[in-house]
Amino acid sequence: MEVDSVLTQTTQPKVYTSKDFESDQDVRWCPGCGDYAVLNAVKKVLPQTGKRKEDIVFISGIGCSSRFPYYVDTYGMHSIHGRAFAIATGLKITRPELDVWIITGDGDSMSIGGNHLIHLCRRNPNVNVLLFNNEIYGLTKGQHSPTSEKGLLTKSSPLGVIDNPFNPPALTLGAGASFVARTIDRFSAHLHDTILEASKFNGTSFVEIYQNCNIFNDGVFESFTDKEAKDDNIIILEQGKQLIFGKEKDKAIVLKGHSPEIVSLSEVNETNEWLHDPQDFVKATLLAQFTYMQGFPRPFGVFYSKQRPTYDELFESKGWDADESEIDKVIAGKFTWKVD
Amino acid sequence: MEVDSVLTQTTQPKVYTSKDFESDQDVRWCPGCGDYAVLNAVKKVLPQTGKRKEDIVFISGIGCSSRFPYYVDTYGMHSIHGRAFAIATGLKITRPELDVWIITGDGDSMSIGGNHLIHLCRRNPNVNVLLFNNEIYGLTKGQHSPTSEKGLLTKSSPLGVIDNPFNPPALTLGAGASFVARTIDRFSAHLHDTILEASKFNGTSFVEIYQNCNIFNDGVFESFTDKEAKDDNIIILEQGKQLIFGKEKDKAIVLKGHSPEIVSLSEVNETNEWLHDPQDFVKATLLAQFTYMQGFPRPFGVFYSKQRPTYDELFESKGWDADESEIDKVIAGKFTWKVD
Amino acid sequence: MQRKTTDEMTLKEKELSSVVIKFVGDSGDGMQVSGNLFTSTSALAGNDIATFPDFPAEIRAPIGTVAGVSGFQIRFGSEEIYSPGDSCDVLIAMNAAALKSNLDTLKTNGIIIANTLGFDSKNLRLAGYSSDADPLGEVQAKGYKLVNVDLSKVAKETLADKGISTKEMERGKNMVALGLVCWMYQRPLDKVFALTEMRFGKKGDWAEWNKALIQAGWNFGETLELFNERYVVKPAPLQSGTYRGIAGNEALALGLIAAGHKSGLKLFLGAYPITPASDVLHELAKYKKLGVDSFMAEDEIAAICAAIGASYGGNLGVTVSSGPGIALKTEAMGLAISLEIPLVICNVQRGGPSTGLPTKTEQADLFQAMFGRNGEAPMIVIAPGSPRECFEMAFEAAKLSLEHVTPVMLLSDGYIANGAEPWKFPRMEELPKINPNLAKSVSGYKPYERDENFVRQWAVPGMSGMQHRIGGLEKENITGNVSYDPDNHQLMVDLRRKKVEKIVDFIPELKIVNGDEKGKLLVLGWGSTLGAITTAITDAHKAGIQVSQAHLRYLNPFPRNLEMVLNSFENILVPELNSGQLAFILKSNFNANIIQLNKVKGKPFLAREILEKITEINHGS
Amino acid sequence: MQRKTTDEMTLKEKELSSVVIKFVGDSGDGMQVSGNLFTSTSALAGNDIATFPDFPAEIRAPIGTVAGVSGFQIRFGSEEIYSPGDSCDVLIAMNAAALKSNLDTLKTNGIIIANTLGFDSKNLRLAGYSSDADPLGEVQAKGYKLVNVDLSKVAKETLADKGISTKEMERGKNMVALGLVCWMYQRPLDKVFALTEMRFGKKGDWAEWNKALIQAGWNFGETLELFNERYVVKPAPLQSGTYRGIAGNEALALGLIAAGHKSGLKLFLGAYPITPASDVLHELAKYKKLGVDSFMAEDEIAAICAAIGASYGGNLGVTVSSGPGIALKTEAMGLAISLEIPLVICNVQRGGPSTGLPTKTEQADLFQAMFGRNGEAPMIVIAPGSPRECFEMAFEAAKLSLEHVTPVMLLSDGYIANGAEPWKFPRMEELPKINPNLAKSVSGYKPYERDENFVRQWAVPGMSGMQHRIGGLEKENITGNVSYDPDNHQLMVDLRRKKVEKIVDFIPELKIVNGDEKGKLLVLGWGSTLGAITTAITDAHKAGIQVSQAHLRYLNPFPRNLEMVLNSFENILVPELNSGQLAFILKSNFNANIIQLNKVKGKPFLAREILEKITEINHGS
Ligand SMILES: Cc1ncc(C[n+]2csc(CCOP(=O)(O)OP(=O)(O)O)c2C)c(N)n1
Ligand SMILES: Cc1ncc(C[n+]2csc(CCOP(=O)(O)OP(=O)(O)O)c2C)c(N)n1
Ligand code: SF4
Ligand code: SF4
Ligand SMILES: [Mg+2]
Ligand SMILES: [Mg+2]
Repeated sequence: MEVDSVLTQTTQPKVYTSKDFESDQDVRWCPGCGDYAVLNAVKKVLPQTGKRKEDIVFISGIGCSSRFPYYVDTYGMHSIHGRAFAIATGLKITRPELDVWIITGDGDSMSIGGNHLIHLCRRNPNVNVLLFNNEIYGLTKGQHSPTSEKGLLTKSSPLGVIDNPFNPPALTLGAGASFVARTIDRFSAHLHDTILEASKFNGTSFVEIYQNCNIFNDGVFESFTDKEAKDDNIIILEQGKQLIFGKEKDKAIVLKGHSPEIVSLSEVNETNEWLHDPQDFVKATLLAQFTYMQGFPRPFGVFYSKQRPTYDELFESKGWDADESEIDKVIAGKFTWKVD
Repeated sequence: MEVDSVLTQTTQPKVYTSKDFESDQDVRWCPGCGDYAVLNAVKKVLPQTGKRKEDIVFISGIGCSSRFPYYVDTYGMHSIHGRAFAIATGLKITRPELDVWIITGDGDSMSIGGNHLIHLCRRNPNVNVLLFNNEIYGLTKGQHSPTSEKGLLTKSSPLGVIDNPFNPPALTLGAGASFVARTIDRFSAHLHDTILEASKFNGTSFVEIYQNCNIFNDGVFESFTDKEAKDDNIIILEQGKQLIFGKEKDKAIVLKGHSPEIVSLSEVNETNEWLHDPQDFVKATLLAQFTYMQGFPRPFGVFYSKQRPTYDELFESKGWDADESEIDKVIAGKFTWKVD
Repeated sequence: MQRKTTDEMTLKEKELSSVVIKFVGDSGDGMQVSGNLFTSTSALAGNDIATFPDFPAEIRAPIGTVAGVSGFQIRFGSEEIYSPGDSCDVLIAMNAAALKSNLDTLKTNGIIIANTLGFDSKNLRLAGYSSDADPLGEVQAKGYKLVNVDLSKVAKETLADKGISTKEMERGKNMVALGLVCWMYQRPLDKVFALTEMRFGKKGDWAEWNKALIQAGWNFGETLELFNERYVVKPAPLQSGTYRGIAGNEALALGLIAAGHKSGLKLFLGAYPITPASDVLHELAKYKKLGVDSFMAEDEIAAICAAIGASYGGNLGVTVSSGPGIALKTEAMGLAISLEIPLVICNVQRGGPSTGLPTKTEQADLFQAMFGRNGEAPMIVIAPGSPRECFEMAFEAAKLSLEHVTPVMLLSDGYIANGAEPWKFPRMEELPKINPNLAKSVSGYKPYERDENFVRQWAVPGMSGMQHRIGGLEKENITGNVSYDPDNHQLMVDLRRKKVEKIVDFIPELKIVNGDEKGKLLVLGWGSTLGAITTAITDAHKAGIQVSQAHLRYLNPFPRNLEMVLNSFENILVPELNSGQLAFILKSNFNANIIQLNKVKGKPFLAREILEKITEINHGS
Repeated sequence: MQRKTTDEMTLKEKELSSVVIKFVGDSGDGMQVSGNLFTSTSALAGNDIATFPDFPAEIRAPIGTVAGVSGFQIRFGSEEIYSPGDSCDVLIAMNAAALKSNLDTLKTNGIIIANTLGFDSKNLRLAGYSSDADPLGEVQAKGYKLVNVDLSKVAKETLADKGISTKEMERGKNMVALGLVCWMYQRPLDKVFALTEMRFGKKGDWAEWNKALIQAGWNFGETLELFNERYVVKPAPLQSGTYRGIAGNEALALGLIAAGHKSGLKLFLGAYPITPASDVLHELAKYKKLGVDSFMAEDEIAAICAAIGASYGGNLGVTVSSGPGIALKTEAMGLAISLEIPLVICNVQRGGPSTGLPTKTEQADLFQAMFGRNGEAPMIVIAPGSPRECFEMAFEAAKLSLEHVTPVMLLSDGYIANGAEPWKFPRMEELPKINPNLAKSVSGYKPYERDENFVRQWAVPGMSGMQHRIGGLEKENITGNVSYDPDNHQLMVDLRRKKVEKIVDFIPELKIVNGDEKGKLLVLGWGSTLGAITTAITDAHKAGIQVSQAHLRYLNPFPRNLEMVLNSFENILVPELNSGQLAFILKSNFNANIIQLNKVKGKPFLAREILEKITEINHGS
């Protein structure tokens, strides 16, 4: 086959550095945009995936964030608004050996692309989704998005947003996602590690990245990054560890029956202790609920990670095992007759 | 205004019977189809809503089930595939006094219409969704749907379905639904009561109705309706009651921490007792998970029901409060000049 | 009832060159089975054939009602057959509803074989007749030949001792009808039995029982004085070779499979079910084991996008739908055009606008195919003229798409999708190789560099050293980088157009297939009207009318010689199952005297309708 | 630097009939503000005006780069102004990148006012000049008049004692530039100050500071021997009345508001943001308090469907988008056509295909508007020719839609959407009443019964006794029940077409707006090319060329007299910002000698380009 013959010309896996993934295009985000941090993190993660550059593909939709593929020297497609999931699915299931990344924004993925996102989650092909959530439409200059908080004043919501925002981890878990995580542009190590972990997961890994749009929604995530405030407002999820937070690391979240409760660390005991277990769907669901629970810190890290058969494995794409004679048989069908 | 003047000609609310809602069209489902039962139930519920016929609207997509509007003597639109949610949203928020029902199938709502469904759930306009889930595409003659179970052999899946099915209650809860219930065509009282309760709920009420397609997927729900088997396979949710099931009503589901467990009734105690509380989101999520949990009975009834402001209230549609002079001001804008 | 053997009576034998019969009954009556078996039998008898199944509207209506009637029409002959026929010689009506809804298709003096039980008072009522109606009496009064047969009774008698329920026994009536018709047209029983075995297996009760039922039907004809004629339809002068029966959707699927294999690329179908296109998905889904990938997506947008993803990955990406679904794919088609990647989009057209008439045929999506995208977005458009041409044209669509690295739209329709005809199918070795224009050398790869045909080289992920990024924004010529440059935009718009126009060098010229190369009248059709037009032209020639025929299979670009062909005729009659879409396009492009013949009834043309128009023009000129 | 007062020098004063100036700088340099203030000032001075903002591509590029350049072009004159001008008399360039990307729009001998600091080595590098380049030297060498001004320095001096950072002080440089230009064209300072107050408020530091900056700029002109000329542009002979400035998108929104109010129906907008259409949503979203409902949907499909739902409920449903979004609405448009309900679909066109050139203008969606749906799905299509016509035509779209109970497509584009001109806006009482064809009497209501104009009566939920069910399946004539009947389908297809054709009785005839009623050459435009064509025609007339002008605002159906108009001219020149879409349609419909002039560069026509073509044709004939 032609493709194969060209493909086999390729070289063996190489050892790359982050710089190897720089493309020849000028990066055109606004100075100060959170997108830069994600680009840097991804360029650091890629050499660790063990994949050859030519086997990596970034598929994006439309949005500021969706310009991403232009900036990495791999294969890439800047497609149409909301459809990266579907394009990536078609690519991954026919070329399962490729390392497929989906880059999307909160509008791209949860507004116009919502259907494809939930179907991706239920099907679970082995792709990585990086959702740049800036709670705003950047590229079209500042309309509210499905993750904008209620009341937000934007060009499209001059009286304040009245739509309840989506809770991305809750939505994807509800849709059957097998890997759900959250990170933020400003925590570069956490960002890097979360993306790395996502890249290693065999199945659809969904990473919500809080990303500051300093032009149209500056500071939405400030309470999670502000030196003073952040410790009380965030909780870092670590496998097997308790859910502890607070400036003094003195607060913990425990389970009272099925209800999460904030207690002081000293009140944690055997019966109420909550050790983070990304394999536990119910706990993941509870963590997702923190997003909009008054008084609860915002969780960052891997909410859920549980392997199940991937769609590309189940799809079992293979080449033409058949030779022409078998195709001949199919064309002839079951009933033929002769005319002399 | 013209519309108003015609509208005010209308009569006062009447006392209707089910028969008053019969339209002049022949019902054209296959003999034996579960759709008939739902039609009957709805026709019984409508007189109890206290709404005038002319204030009731059924909007459907495309599918066998979506023929529904033709069969009720109210206003109705048999729209296009998957879009009933969006059409109903536009209708309800501009005419909040109307009683708007959405009729959809599992393909219509969870395949092509998935995005509109989840957005409907998060927005929460006061409409009623009846999802006829037959786990198959009826109208197009038997392809697998997003709720078809894995392995199902259909025309479109001759090797068996490989997609993980959606779990409709889980998906809608994840999307932020405020009312989620499940019922089944064959339990006519339960069907009736569930639809009635949904109709009374102020907000988006989502009702998944298991509906037998006796042509293309006959018997998928047999284990829930079969006289012998059903008691072990289903659990009827009743507010404030324990989750008891089994032919002898001897089994109960309890909570061990946050994990549901099946125990014999005698093992229920104060610490593990699970009383059904439709206001409890976490419990609702757990119930939704039973759908695909090995060995657990399938729950029927109201999983979740918690009021929050509806979209139509927040949207606050009103007529032209303005008289022409105010429009004149808007047209003139802020800066004008005179030329003599 | 008095019985005689054939010997005792004088049974006339009449030779016919072509016959149309239609099996009609309730959806559950097995009409498609009888029809198909009769078709195969006639094929083995050497006739040329065309068939058309006539399904009820989507939802199964209550038994016995008009809405639930299912039919199977077959025309077979000793001459070449181009269409399933305008009207029937014989109607096999299993119930009153079947007769009611099909009587208008019966020829004057045609034969009605009526299944007695199907005309009882209950069935009359279900069919919507008033309680005092006597439809069978009426048809006789109108001069139709009525043959009342209690098919159910024969079936029950035949299966009496099999230990099955009466209801099950009665299910055999379609086979009795088949046997009777086989007797009428002297189809060899051994072949019928062999076919029955092929269908129902050699073992099992029904395999045997069906044969017994057919035999009973045959005997019934043989022994009963129902008819005073029996017919002979001799073999047709078909080209020698091996044949099979083929419906358009199946042919389309097979054409894609063949193209995939011939190109060395994997075939990927992204589809979402929609009448009348779903069968292509069903068909392709069967061949996973051969390497065919089919994916049922969540909607039509995801379907085409998955196909785009697959194409991007170096596969032959295909998507199939019908009007409303194609409408949804509009934006993504634009992306494929902008990316310049291979993609085959098949539209099995149905009645529109909107949901329209899902089970009915129409050619009204030509405008959508040609013009239905934002921006300057030209696309290759081709259309098969018959079921078997669906194979060739699907193959051709894939070939053009892969070799010119650009999307191609194929327009089929409900009529040829479900209609069937004999097909002297090709062997794979007879088909041309397809050479996808894949990038060959690594050095200095530029994604939008073009060859003399304006075709770019196609590099796919996995090819080392050719990494590049492409998208739906305007691209700089050669490099493919995003470009807002005004002149570059003009250049790219022009290049994309020229690439499509250049296809003219790779497609056949338009041929006059019937009649003279010059003259007063050319009938120019496209797509599924081919059969009806050919029949009409043949009839016109028989009637001594000078008229020529040409059929467009390439709609964008048009064949190079189209202008010359049009200029060779005084009048051009363009019959279309729409309000004049091809005519509109022709008028804009050429200076010719275009006469439209349009029909938007969800039904194919009758040959007669076209003949009448030809005659009218002939008289007028 | 030697300073003189104006009195001391001999400053020539030159009267000009029309001037084009362009403020260009980095996105953050406040060019839109200066431009807008200068525009308003010129309006108050009685000039006619046209403006066009020239935004950078979507994402803010790093400061100082070519990608980040933002411009504002204004043409003002003592004569009628139809377009913002082909080329500039004066370029106010805040940095090297601004000059680099705009130099080609400057007239030979044009003036460049260069902000000194913006041409330092850093800025030269950012603009992509090589380290030894001297662009300012070069432009002088080429004969441009270069005026170097250290605007930043003036700003810093002016704001020196205000206690703000240097960076903040420098932000004032756009106001200095404005003051300087006001001096050049003798705009009355008191009016400029009043406008500044309107914009920045009367109170607050910047209100005062801005005035000081403008004064400083003025003084700078006054005291410095920068120029040897100063210009006078007298008031234009405008119709008397009250004016405002208006951009197309704003006008479109206002037209819809007016139409809603005039119809007594609530205006509902379902929209999803997309460049360059988003502003219509932003604009309408402001007027909730007046009863305007706007809904930002999850995608374009939901947006149009919500509008359909709103229309179904008896409102004026509207949806707005651009090419790719319109593509997505295709299927739902078909539904609206099949339902026959009012719906206004606005397409603010941009460069295509696919994502194309989002911020650039184009007219390439005409085909999509006319033909881009499955089935026979005709729709009314109209197009405004200028920013202010967006008001009238949006009003007209709503009127036709409500009174004929059918969807209407309005085609605007990025050029008129963002371009602005003075507008003698109407008072509400001057506008006609809109009479939606709502069902009036209850008895025997039949949803698809039609009047003499083929218009059905529109009953909406809440109307008692008129309950009915409608959908996208083919409907029986009069009753609206689902019908698969062949003849009914033909009838309904024909009726829907006739209804649209009948609109011809309700639209104005095409007028020759410039030139003779008969002759050798007619320039026939549509949409946003109006201004450039009018300028070209005016210039042609000045040059003594006989040519006439007509502008199509109704594209489907065409005005009744179009054929007659076309027949009155030997040649018809059709300039379009596409590859010839209107020309294609005209050719199909009419026998006329159509000459195309096409430009697909994401940019409007220059009047010069059209004039050249006119001249060429004039010579040729
Ligand atoms: C079909 C279509 N609809 C709308 C648009 C306009 N559009 C471009 S990006 C965008 C949303 C961007 O928001 P988000 O996805 O959050 O990305 P961000 O820019 O914030 O990174 C929209 C509405 C488009 N390009 N295509
Ligand atoms: C845009 C579009 N795509 C596809 C179809 C074909 N279609 C009609 S109904 C249907 C699915 C029906 O399944 P479901 O929603 O489960 O309804 P059911 O018939 O089972 O009640 C499909 C694919 C269509 N009418 N329109
Ligand atoms: S607009 Fe916002 S999201 Fe977009 S590039 Fe600028 S800062 Fe980033
Ligand atoms: S096909 Fe199935 S769902 Fe449709 S009407 Fe028949 S039984 Fe009901
Ligand atoms: Mg965003
Ligand atoms: Mg279904």
